[in-house]
Amino acid sequence: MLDKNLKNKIAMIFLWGNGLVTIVILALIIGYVLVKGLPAMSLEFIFTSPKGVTQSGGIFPTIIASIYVTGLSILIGAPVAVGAAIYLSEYTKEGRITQIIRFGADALAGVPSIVLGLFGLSLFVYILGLGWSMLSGALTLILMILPIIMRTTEDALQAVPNAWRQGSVGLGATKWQTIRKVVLPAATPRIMTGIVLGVGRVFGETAAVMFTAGLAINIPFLPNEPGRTMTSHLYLLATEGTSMRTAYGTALLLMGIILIFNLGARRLFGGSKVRR
Amino acid sequence: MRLKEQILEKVFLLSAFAAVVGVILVFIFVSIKGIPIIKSIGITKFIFGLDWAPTDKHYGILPLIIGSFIVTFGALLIGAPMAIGTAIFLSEIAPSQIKAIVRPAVELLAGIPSVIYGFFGLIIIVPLVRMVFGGSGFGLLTGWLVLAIMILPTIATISEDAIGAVPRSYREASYGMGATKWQTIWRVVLPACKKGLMGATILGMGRAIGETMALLMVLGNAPVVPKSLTAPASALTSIIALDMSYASGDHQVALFAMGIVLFLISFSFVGLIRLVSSRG
Amino acid sequence: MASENKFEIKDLDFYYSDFEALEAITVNIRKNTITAFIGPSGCGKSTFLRTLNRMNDLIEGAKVEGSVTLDGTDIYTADTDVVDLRRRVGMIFQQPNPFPLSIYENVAYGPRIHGIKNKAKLDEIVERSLTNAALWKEVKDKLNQPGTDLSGGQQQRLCISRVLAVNPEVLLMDEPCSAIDPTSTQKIEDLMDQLKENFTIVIVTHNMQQAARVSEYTAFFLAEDTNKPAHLIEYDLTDVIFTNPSDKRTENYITGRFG
Amino acid sequence: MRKCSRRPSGRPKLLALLLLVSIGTGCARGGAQKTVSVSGSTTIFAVAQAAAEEFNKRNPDVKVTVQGGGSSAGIEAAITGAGDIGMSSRDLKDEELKAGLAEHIIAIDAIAIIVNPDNPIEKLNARQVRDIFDGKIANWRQVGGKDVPIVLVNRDEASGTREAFLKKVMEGKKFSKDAVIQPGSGQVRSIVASTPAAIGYMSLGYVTPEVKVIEYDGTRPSKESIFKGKYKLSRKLKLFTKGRAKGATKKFIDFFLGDWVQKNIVSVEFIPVRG
Repeated sequence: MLDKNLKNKIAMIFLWGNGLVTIVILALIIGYVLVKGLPAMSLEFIFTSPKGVTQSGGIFPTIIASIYVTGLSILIGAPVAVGAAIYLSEYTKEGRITQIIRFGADALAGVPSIVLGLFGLSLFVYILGLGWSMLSGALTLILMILPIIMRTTEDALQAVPNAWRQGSVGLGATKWQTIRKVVLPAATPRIMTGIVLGVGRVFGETAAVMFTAGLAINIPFLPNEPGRTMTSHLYLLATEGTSMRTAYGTALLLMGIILIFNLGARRLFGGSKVRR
Repeated sequence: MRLKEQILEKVFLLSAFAAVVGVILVFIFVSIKGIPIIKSIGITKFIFGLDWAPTDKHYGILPLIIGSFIVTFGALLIGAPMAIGTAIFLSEIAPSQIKAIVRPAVELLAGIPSVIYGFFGLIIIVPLVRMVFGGSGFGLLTGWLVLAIMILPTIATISEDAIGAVPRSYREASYGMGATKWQTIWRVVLPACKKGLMGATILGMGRAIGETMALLMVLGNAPVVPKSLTAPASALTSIIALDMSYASGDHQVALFAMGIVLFLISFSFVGLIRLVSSRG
Repeated sequence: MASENKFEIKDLDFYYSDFEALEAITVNIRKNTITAFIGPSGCGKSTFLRTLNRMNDLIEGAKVEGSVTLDGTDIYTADTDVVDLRRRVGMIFQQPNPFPLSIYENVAYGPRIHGIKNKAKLDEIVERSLTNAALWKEVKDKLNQPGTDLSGGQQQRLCISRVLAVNPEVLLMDEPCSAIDPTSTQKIEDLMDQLKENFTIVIVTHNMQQAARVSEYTAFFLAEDTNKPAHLIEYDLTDVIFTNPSDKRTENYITGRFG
Repeated sequence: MRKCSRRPSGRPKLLALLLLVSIGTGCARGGAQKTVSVSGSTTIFAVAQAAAEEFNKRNPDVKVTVQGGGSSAGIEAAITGAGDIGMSSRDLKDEELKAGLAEHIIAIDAIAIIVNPDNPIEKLNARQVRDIFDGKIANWRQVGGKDVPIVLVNRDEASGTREAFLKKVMEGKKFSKDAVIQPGSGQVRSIVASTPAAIGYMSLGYVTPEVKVIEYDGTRPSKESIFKGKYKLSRKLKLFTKGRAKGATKKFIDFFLGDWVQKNIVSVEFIPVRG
């Protein structure tokens, strides 16, 4: 009996240790970026452009570029993804077609972002001649958010009780009326959660936007203009090493924005799980 | 009215196929640029060539393929047990106050962009490895550590879901017979969610093999099969990112062809997950 | 009927965090008998059952006051070996819960965790336990098939043999028949009758006929309100409870006025 | 854009978006040139970015954007027309010569060979440097230093600095493949600064006191030794345009070569060609 309890004790010590090590590593990442990044943080850092030869100063254009590509990709991608989820959950039964669609979504979610970047470079930048631009970047990123939002939206729709649908149809409502008036309103908070998670994901993407949105420090206005996102800026600063202070500041701001997105997603719909 | 309904249904059907169309488009347009490799270099020389030297027009990617897999499996070997351990800790052992803080923290960390993990690796892990093992600090070991940390939250959250899905009654039955906590975890809980844990691990593997920025920043980018743990190495992804900005001609074709290779690898991982999660 | 007491419970209070679920329970459970706990839903009878092998320890915030002794030894002391306690006091749950393992491995699970590795010995224990649970004949040719493929009633008997395999002294049964069909229920009731020769059995049941059929002693629990703690209203020989209860509330419950 | 048409609701927003996109792509090509896209050498990048900043301030009707990417990328962009100006820290290769690019020399730069400040080595001759970078010499002891393996730090192939180094130092020999490859000068510097056994090279403009510049073939790089042609590892930094520069592009190049930029920006990092 003793060795069984001893074994248990050892295992528990290991698992506690494991848990603590994980916590420490993860706290270290956040803590380090926070401590190193805070001194760089100021209104000026956020609202002015990089200055001079060393690229010190603010990072305003990169923030705008990040928001621009992210916003544009969500604007185009989210409706498609939600439409896809509506089809899967409301219009069809499990079968061959849904299997193909689901496999397609899974496969798309699994494509490495650098390959998406190659694709965007090939199709949007070269073949369609959109050049390095916000539009090329956004169109590429759509492929990234599509499976994420599809998945969360489908979960959201399926969580709506069937009785509500039957109630609505029983009153003589058409399918679309039922979806629009009953299903979608009930599922909206969770759909929004999925969209916000998608936002967080593309906001932090680097490889797919570097070759499609360009690297120019520019405040983009029209979708055909290039721009350097915060992620690309951080990468270049870190490798060029011109201004580490700015690099730390960019890392902190980037992490902060994404954490806010993800926390926001949790607030929008309390217990929902972060899905990938 | 009926017409509108029908049109809407078609619209949704089309949307539903967007992802499928997307995958096909990605494959087609990466292939268009990459397929010429067969003519210009030859598929065997490309896949099994040992020399990657674009200046000398040598485009053999075997060292990069090997690099990608060594980096991935090393990271998995370190990261997956820790992640599953963390998941067990969170779902079976941690007191609820600790759980309430750590669980969301782990989930949030799964959302942190890879360029930040790369940055963290560059300023913390690289100097650390340099201090302890000598050399430049850039290399295989550093890549393992950074990737392991990066995939940890992903594998941990999904594993925790899987462990949490094991019915409470299994645990009660086991405790009810006088099993210790560890016996219950090891003999009942883990076997019951084996499939979920495997799925999580493969997902982490997919994430690791597709990872670009973090590797680019810490791997050292030498296009050779690494000779030691601290020697610099390269992965398919990091070389694509490093060279794409300036490559032209055959070099560019080779990079797109590497994209096809990566696409096929990730595609087979997705198939593998399907296989694992559908089997009996 | 002057058999000795297996359990002696004195002034037991039970709390889920701040909520008091049981109050002032004092009762003895006699050795080698079947005792039934009856009462309406949510009256704390399952909670009480689980204090007897400290299954409630698994719930965060659970707290026990008062004393519970098994063979005269307090089971709520700091140095109680909870793991060993649960081996001695086995438990059958409402839903049959075989592990997703083969029939053989389900039964062998207990002996294995208690350190038995010898294959011949395990075979012997598995056969004996399945025989004692009246299941051997039905499954002896498919021991390697998953336990979850059996019918509900067979699954429950598999769970019983799984518990028997670790040589318990007491069997706690938490509504063991509520999720299975009448024929299987019949089999399990017959089985209980045989088992009481060697075991002390406590059964929680909703089904008063079942309590009347199988038990020798019956305890009736009741909470006045869902927010109030439950009390032990009456405890006596089953015959007495069902024919001549001394408390008006027991009579009301037995005759179906509430619950 | 094909996906937009399936958008189930919010049609006005969609129309606005389409409109915006078509305006955007419409005025990109053709019409009066209002944007100048500069890309290429990371060596020139910082200087060009600073010059563009000042230029944009003075000429609000023109927008100059500057991207890195490496010399080859810049030349490629200038040839294909993906960019207006290509920055390069190397000469054109044979196949690039045919494309009809016009060359504008904006500064002279030296490549400094750097080691860790704790390294006792003060000078290396051309042959030693070559043997170190092709892997023949793998230990500092072989050139009179401590008995430690050399940690080679090299740039990526996009780098014009690497190209120039290859041409001027390696003389047909290949770089060792075991070197750590870094995509930027900053990382080269930070590795050399923190690794006692490291050696690397970078534009003199990027050198800071964290690293030690050594004598190459008997000469230490300085403005004087470079200007007099005594230091051999120097090169010209150039801008390329497709054909002769016109319009806003010409205006920017003239500005770059003008006194103000040369004195206030170029001279911080490099040797100006004027003044």
